[in-house]
Amino acid sequence: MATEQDSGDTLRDSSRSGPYVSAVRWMESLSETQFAYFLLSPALLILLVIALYPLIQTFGYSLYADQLTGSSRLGQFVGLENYVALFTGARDFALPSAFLPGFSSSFPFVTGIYSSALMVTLLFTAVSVLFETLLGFVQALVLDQDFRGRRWVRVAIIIPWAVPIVIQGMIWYLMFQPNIGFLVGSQGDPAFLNYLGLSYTPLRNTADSLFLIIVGDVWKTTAFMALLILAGLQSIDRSLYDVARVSGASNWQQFKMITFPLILPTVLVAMLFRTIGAMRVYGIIETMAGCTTVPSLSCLVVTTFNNSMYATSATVAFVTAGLIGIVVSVYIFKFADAEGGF
Amino acid sequence: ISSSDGGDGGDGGGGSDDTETGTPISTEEVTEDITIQLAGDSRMSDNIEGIREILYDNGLPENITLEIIAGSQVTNNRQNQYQQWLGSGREEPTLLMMDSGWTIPFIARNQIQNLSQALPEDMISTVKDEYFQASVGTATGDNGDLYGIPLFPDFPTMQYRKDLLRNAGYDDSDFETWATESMSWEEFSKITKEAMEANSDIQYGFTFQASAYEGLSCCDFNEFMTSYGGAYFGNPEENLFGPIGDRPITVDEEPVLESIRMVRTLINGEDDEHSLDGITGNIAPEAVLQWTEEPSRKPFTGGDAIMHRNWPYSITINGAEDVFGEDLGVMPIPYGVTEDEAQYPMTGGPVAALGGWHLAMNPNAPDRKKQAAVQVLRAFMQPEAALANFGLQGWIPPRPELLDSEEAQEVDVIGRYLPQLKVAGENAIPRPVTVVWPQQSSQISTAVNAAYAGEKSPEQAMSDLKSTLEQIEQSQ
Amino acid sequence: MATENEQQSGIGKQGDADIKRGPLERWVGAAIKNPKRAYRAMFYVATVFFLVTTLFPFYWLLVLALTPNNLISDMGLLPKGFNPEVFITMFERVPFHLYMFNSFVLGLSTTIIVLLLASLAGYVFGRLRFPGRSALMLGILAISYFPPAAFFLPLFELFTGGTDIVLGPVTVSSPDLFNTPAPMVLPFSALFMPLSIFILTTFYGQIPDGLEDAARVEGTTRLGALFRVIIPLSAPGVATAGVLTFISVYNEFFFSFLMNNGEASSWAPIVAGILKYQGQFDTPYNLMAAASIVGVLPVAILVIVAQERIVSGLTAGALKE
Amino acid sequence: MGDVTLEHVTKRYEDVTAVDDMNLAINDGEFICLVGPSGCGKSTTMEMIAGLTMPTEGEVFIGGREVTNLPPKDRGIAMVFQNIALFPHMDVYDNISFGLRLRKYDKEEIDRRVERASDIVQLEGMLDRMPDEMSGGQRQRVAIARAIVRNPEVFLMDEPLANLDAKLRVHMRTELQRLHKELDTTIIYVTHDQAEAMTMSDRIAVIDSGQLQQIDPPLVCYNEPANLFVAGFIGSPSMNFVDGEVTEAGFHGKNVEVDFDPADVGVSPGDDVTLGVRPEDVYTEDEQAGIAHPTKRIEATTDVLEPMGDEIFVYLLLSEDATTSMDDASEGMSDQLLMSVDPDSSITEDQDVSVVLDRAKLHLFDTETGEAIQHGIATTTTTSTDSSTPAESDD
Amino acid sequence: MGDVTLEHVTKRYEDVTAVDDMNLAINDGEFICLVGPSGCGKSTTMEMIAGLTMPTEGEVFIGGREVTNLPPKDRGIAMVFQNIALFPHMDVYDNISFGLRLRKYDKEEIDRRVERASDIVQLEGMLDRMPDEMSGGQRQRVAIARAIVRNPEVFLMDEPLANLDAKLRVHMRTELQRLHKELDTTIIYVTHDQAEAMTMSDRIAVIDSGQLQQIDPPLVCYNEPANLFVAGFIGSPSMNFVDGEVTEAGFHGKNVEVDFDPADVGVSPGDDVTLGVRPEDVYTEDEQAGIAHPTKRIEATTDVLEPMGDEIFVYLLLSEDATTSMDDASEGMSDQLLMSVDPDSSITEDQDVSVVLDRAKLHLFDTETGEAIQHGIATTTTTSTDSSTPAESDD
Ligand SMILES: Nc1ncnc2c1ncn2[C@@H]1O[C@H](COP(=O)(O)OP(=O)(O)OP(=O)(O)O)[C@@H](O)[C@H]1O
Ligand SMILES: Nc1ncnc2c1ncn2[C@@H]1O[C@H](COP(=O)(O)OP(=O)(O)OP(=O)(O)O)[C@@H](O)[C@H]1O
Ligand SMILES: [Mg+2]
Ligand SMILES: [Mg+2]
Repeated sequence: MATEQDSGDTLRDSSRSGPYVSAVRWMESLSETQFAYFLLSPALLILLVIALYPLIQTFGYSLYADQLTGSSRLGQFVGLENYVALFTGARDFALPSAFLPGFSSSFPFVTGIYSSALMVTLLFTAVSVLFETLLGFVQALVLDQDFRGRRWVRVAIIIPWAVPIVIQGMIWYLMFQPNIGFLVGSQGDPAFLNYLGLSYTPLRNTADSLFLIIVGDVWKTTAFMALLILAGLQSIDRSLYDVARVSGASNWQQFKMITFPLILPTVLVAMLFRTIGAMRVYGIIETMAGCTTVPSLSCLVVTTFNNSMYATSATVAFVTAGLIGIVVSVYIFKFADAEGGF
Repeated sequence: ISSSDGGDGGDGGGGSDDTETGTPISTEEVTEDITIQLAGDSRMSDNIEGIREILYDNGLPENITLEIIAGSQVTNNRQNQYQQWLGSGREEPTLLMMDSGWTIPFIARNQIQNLSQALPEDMISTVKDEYFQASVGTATGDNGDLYGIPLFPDFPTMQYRKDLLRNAGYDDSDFETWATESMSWEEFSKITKEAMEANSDIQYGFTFQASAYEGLSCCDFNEFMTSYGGAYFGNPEENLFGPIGDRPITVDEEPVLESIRMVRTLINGEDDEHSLDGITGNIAPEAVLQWTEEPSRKPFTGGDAIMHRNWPYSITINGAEDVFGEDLGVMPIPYGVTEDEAQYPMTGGPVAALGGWHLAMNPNAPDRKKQAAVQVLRAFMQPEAALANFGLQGWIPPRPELLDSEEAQEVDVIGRYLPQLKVAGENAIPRPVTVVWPQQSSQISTAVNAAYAGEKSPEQAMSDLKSTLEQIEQSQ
Repeated sequence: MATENEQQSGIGKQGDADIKRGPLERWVGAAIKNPKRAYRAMFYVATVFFLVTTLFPFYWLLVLALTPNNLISDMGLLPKGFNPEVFITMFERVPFHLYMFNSFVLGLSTTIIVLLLASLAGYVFGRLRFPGRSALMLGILAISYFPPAAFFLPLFELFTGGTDIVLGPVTVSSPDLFNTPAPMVLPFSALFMPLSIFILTTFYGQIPDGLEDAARVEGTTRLGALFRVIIPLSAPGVATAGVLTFISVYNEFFFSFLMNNGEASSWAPIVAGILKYQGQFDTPYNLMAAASIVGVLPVAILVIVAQERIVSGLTAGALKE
Repeated sequence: MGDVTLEHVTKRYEDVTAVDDMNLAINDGEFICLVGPSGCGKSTTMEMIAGLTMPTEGEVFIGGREVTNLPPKDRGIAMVFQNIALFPHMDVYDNISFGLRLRKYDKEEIDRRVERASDIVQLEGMLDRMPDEMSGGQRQRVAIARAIVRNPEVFLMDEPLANLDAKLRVHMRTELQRLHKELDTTIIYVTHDQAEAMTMSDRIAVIDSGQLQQIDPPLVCYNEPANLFVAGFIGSPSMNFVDGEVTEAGFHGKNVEVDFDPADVGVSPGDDVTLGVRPEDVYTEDEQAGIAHPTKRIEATTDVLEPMGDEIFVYLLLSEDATTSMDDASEGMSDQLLMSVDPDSSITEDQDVSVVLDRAKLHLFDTETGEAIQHGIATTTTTSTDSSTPAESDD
Repeated sequence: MGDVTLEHVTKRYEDVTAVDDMNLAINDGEFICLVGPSGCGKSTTMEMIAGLTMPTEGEVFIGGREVTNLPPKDRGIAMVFQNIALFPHMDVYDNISFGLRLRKYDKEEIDRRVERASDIVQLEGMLDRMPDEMSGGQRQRVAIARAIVRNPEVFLMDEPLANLDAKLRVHMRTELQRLHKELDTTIIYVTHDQAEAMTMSDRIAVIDSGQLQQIDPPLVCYNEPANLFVAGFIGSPSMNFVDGEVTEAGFHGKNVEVDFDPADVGVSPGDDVTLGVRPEDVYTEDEQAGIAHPTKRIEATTDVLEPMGDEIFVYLLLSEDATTSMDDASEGMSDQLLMSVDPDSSITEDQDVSVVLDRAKLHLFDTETGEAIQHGIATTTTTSTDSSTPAESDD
């Protein structure tokens, strides 16, 4: 066919010139490693300037003393003293007060308030991530089905994620505000949840608040999980299910042997980032119950920041990041398995 | 500007390179057209036309235009915003509306203009001599200089339902007495209880705010405590605004404990383990422990409560014709002990926590703008302007004498309650704002809330609090 | 092969080893035995459950919006009073549409930047093997360990002209970008990028090599193959990363609160607008609720649009392998 | 048991009818090949038997039971997919043992069977490879192993050997046949390889455009095709067709004439008929000796020669004005004829030759309907001695 | 231009050597078939030529230029992938026109070419289908169209016709050949179909275990295989091999003896040699007339018969104790022999027959090295008259 000479499609093609062509040629001539770094450069550049640079600066801050008077933000250089103070409990007075004092000594390297904040945060993280993953999984499976009106169901399920935290806080705050919301009553007139053990002032009660905050967070953030897992499900080659079905797999077996392993990487990414997000929880606490009732790690960072204790704030931020790193390393090992080389 | 280069390892030291905030500003009129930005709130920005009119009527040259940046009303957000703006030496805005509760930290950081040095003497002396003293105190630096012009003060009062109390046998003569002659907490609780019994369909007796938030430490608790003659740092006249680390911490003193017992009695009744004798119990719901202003106001406005402690804004709401109108009664906050019985000056009697806002000036603003800003400040300070703003925005005039004026009485709703406000203003107690107050405040509110809730005994809570406050004091 | 009798095989003899199953399996198994109906029923129950739980708070928000602010106390399940004008009042009190516009622009531009850069990075991490890969990925991940406050001060200095940039002999101070979109979009891009990079890495990594090969033989460059084949085929992942990024930006309130003066004309976002309704003490919950409902609408629309991509499992029919 | 029946099964996609009112009865233990042109609906038929596609109309029975709405796992089938579809996240061992693990076989049994199956497909030692580390043929063999490792009632195999080399294919063929015998299962097998279809199947089902054309044992399909389509489709290279007319004397085409009595073969003069003859039934004069009933000589010129090693295909041009168009040779063009000759033959290109056709191997079709009229046209003078009995099989 | 040269090209995956020191010189305009068993490295070789896989060692040249590190798009190639690899998100039109659109052809030109190509692959009217709405064969045709729509220097086609039916395959074969002629491009073609390889290619390259075994014109490969591997691989069914020893008298196998003078064929008595003979060169006594130089008679019993339509394969057992194992027939087992006979033959199963081999078509290999020693063993008394000249082509 097509006997006419077409110069567009031959080796000669590569001898064309022009800046675009030569740029393309240059790019294609890079080795795999060079090419990789070349493509990464814009992302790395922005991360370098907008993320790494400030982090280095902030780390610098953490090596100074707080300074509340005078126009300088920081006091004199104190090296790692802030870190020591934080871990020995010597800085507790500057942080929102303790949650469960009994936990003070249960963490080997952190004492006092910091350990209670850590406790709150870990509890929040473990419970909320667990439920978000499970519910998100089920939601994704539901959305993966073909049924009439599913586009609306999908929007409905995803939409909580779109609610600003301030508003979410308001919604829940009002729902659990005695004399406003109907979910909490008073001694004379208990509401349904009070019979289940909810106190009459749940948002001043640390345990109740934590519970409600978790519920609120699950409500909002399950959508994040569902969305990602749904995307993972959608990317599975449907013909694999045909094979599995013909091989005799029940629905459960299809899920266990095909669906699950194939979306595991996606689920891990979703859980990884949810865990990181949960470890940094702040907004929903502040808007629902306040950092004094449920002090999380990020609460400490923000509170000290707002109190102009920039050095302490930086220190807490770095310690928090370190703790997150430790927790998250679990995933990294899993991820390495699932992805075949992380 | 190099206010925060500690990260470079350089001059993080002791604050020797303070920005010059004290240069006198020329009071000459600016001739060219100029726009002044004022960081205010959304209420102001809604009323901007009216405000401009007031200012022009009060001598602001027409070539100066005031513009409002409507900052967030979540007050500690705004504080944070200002910290960043002033801390990094931004030129805008020229004027900033600052909460009397956190102006002092800005003074301590040299981040706002020293008005005593920058403004003409007549303006300064007017403020110092004629304004509510408590307000002025919260705009004054260590050195006695003035850094902010009080724009309006705020004093809480006790609101009540005349109609309900009538059912309990009280009448207008009682109400008239109460308006200026405060009653004791014993009496207050008894009356409330009576009213509750007389109006059995009313759910709550007394609603106030005791959530663990700034409002508790600055205001509600501060009022209760001070009304019993207690204080945070000993003699308020001497120690309210410092010296940090060099003042006694007196939160564990008996008057403070009594105020806590009083509240516990109000909530839990007389058989509470730590009840206060003489107080009639069970008139406040447990819910106050998680209430801030609005949630506590809702039941009152909704007709579910008899007594309600709140700021003047709620008088305007509750006294509106379609709510309670003339049936809304207002009185000063009850007292625990009289002034004479109290240990410290400024304590005892019908104290009212001080709120309100100041106008401060950005020292980094260009001179032209500062000049123009002075004109704006001057216009705001005019008595006529203050009264007009009272009518327009409900800003209580910052000079006590103005509360006696006819114009003030003509203001809708709140004009009916000026005597009560005046009493409150004269007995106002500021919160002890210093640079460490934010830290102390959250510790105080947590501790007090816990004590109110019965999680700790008053003694235990306050002695723990004392040691924490001590550490904070010493950390500076 | 295998002449021996295979007892379990054959129609209807699947009753294999029911004993060893866990409760969930048994439950699923039972549902399967009673064909489709049990399954459908289960499915509808789940759907209704999720609909109720996710939508109820919105209903509550609507109840709050329709109830005049003064009557908001002792609320039940129905609005006390009916005040639809609130949806007009909210625009009169605050130029809410401008805040929505700002948030939309911020969200959109961040999403575009993030998707673009994260696509390149995702391609690299997902499909290329090179030294330093793991270290870089871990490094990028580590950025998201830090609370936003940890980035704030230096960035504020940088974006408000407070940082000196040394360019050889000359030192210039950084440009003052306060009240512009840049000091929000840039930090958002950096801070939300790790998530997108990881998502896209996973998705791009799963596209069979054969398709990229085919595109390259047809004459695309490696990048061309990325944009013409890999990205379209990863549409669910890309759309999801985009939606997640957009929504995060749309609702962000740390940087967007501090990087401008809060005015609609200064690119302040939707949350700033919502908070504007609030007075010093009084909080018009009804207005805030109305504004939230309105504010969420663009995202709903976006989700409706994006989901067409999210649910487009496209790899069928591509390969014989 | 493993008998499979399709009753009036139709499958329509939006605008395409993939399978059209198919009736198919496959006996238990039978080995059936489905053949037909690309896109004729073979895979769709298989999928409906497997339960992966729901018929738009009609019913499917397996083992006498209606299974139209039964899920695949309850149908007792194993299938090799045309698109292979290995599980990308499992190594070869896991892929092969998938069905066994589902049924919770014990470890040793699984090992034994996997080893056996991987032996058969010659993948020993590759059990721990991942699919993307294998060649196309290796993957296909894994797919086969994945199916044969189980012992279902019915095997469905959709072009299972397409990517294997000839030698391996022969090997697999024998293995599959052995399997078939040993397990006594029904096998439904799609193939494009004529040799496969001929050697392996008990019956061949020829499908065109979603419709079943003929289902018969291989040699019947080959020797007695039911219609023009089957005649042209079975056999490679394809049968030669010559369009013509029935005259009193017999068949009259443009270049070919065959004498017979129209009444004998049930046609009447004036009918449009098509004569079919396979390339191997065209002989040069030299070879004429070998056949009992040659036709009249046909003069021709050789055109292209295609040596295949074991035979040579010779394209003959029958008339002067004929053009070389190998492609259309089989479409009833009367100008061409394809002939297969011995590789030792001295025939060359552009050579004039006379050829004869074996009358016993001639086929006569109704040009219009395509239906077969007669297979083998004995001379009027001779009694029928051909090995195959003429029969009207217009299934 | 389009000549392709591989120099010492090796491709190793971790523990697998897919291609092993391959040297291959393909001339401009040549049509080369790569054949070899599954997994021997054909696809890998193609991928290295295309630039999709980087050789571990060695260099690739196209048009005289070293292209080892050039990206695929600059190599002037088009490729049909073994795994088809259609873009699933594009309809047929977009798939086919992909390369043209990349090169910014104008709309009409694209339309024209796509139409042309879809005509060739007989996909008219399906241009707006999505890949998942097509049958396997249709997809494969799209893949072919996608490649032929462009005019590259070199076509790489990896089993492009594997999923097509015989008739379509014949059609595509002619079209590809026409294309090859018209465009004068180089075509490198992988196929498992012997007929394809024989009819289409200028030369066949036989690969085993990543190593090139022989590259020669089809008939040379068929008639003069360079070694045992090629002999066994080319031709279907496969050549019969009989292991034996050289004696003074000639070849001595278990059941087969062939007389010749060892000196004539360059072997010495005592050497282990393997005798090869293709099934079509085994004759029954009746047919013996047709050949010039038969061997001695061999007594045998027929075992299985495989009728193929145009011929019948007969499996012969040479000794009493032989077992039926069709599978191993070609592996140098001296007990079996495969023979192809005419379909008219009256041969039946389990019948005693005597067969002879055509001496001119015998092949002698060194059993140890597998190298061919001699093709065609003329009798000592007769001068060589076979059509093919014996040659030592041990490339
Ligand atoms: N990624 C890989 N990792 C390891 N081994 C591989 C990989 N890809 C291919 N191989 C091996 O390389 C050898 C050659 O593969 P190739 O695909 O070239 O075979 P082929 O000749 O095309 O076979 P087929 O005819 O089956 O397609 C095979 O043995 C295969 O298993
Ligand atoms: N999802 C679909 N939508 C529309 N048409 C389809 C779909 N699937 C298959 N078809 C059409 O149905 C017909 C039958 O397809 P099928 O796969 O059964 O063919 P086949 O006989 O297996 O062909 P091949 O030999 O090419 O594999 C084809 O024409 C195909 O285009
Ligand atoms: Mg098919
Ligand atoms: Mg291959």
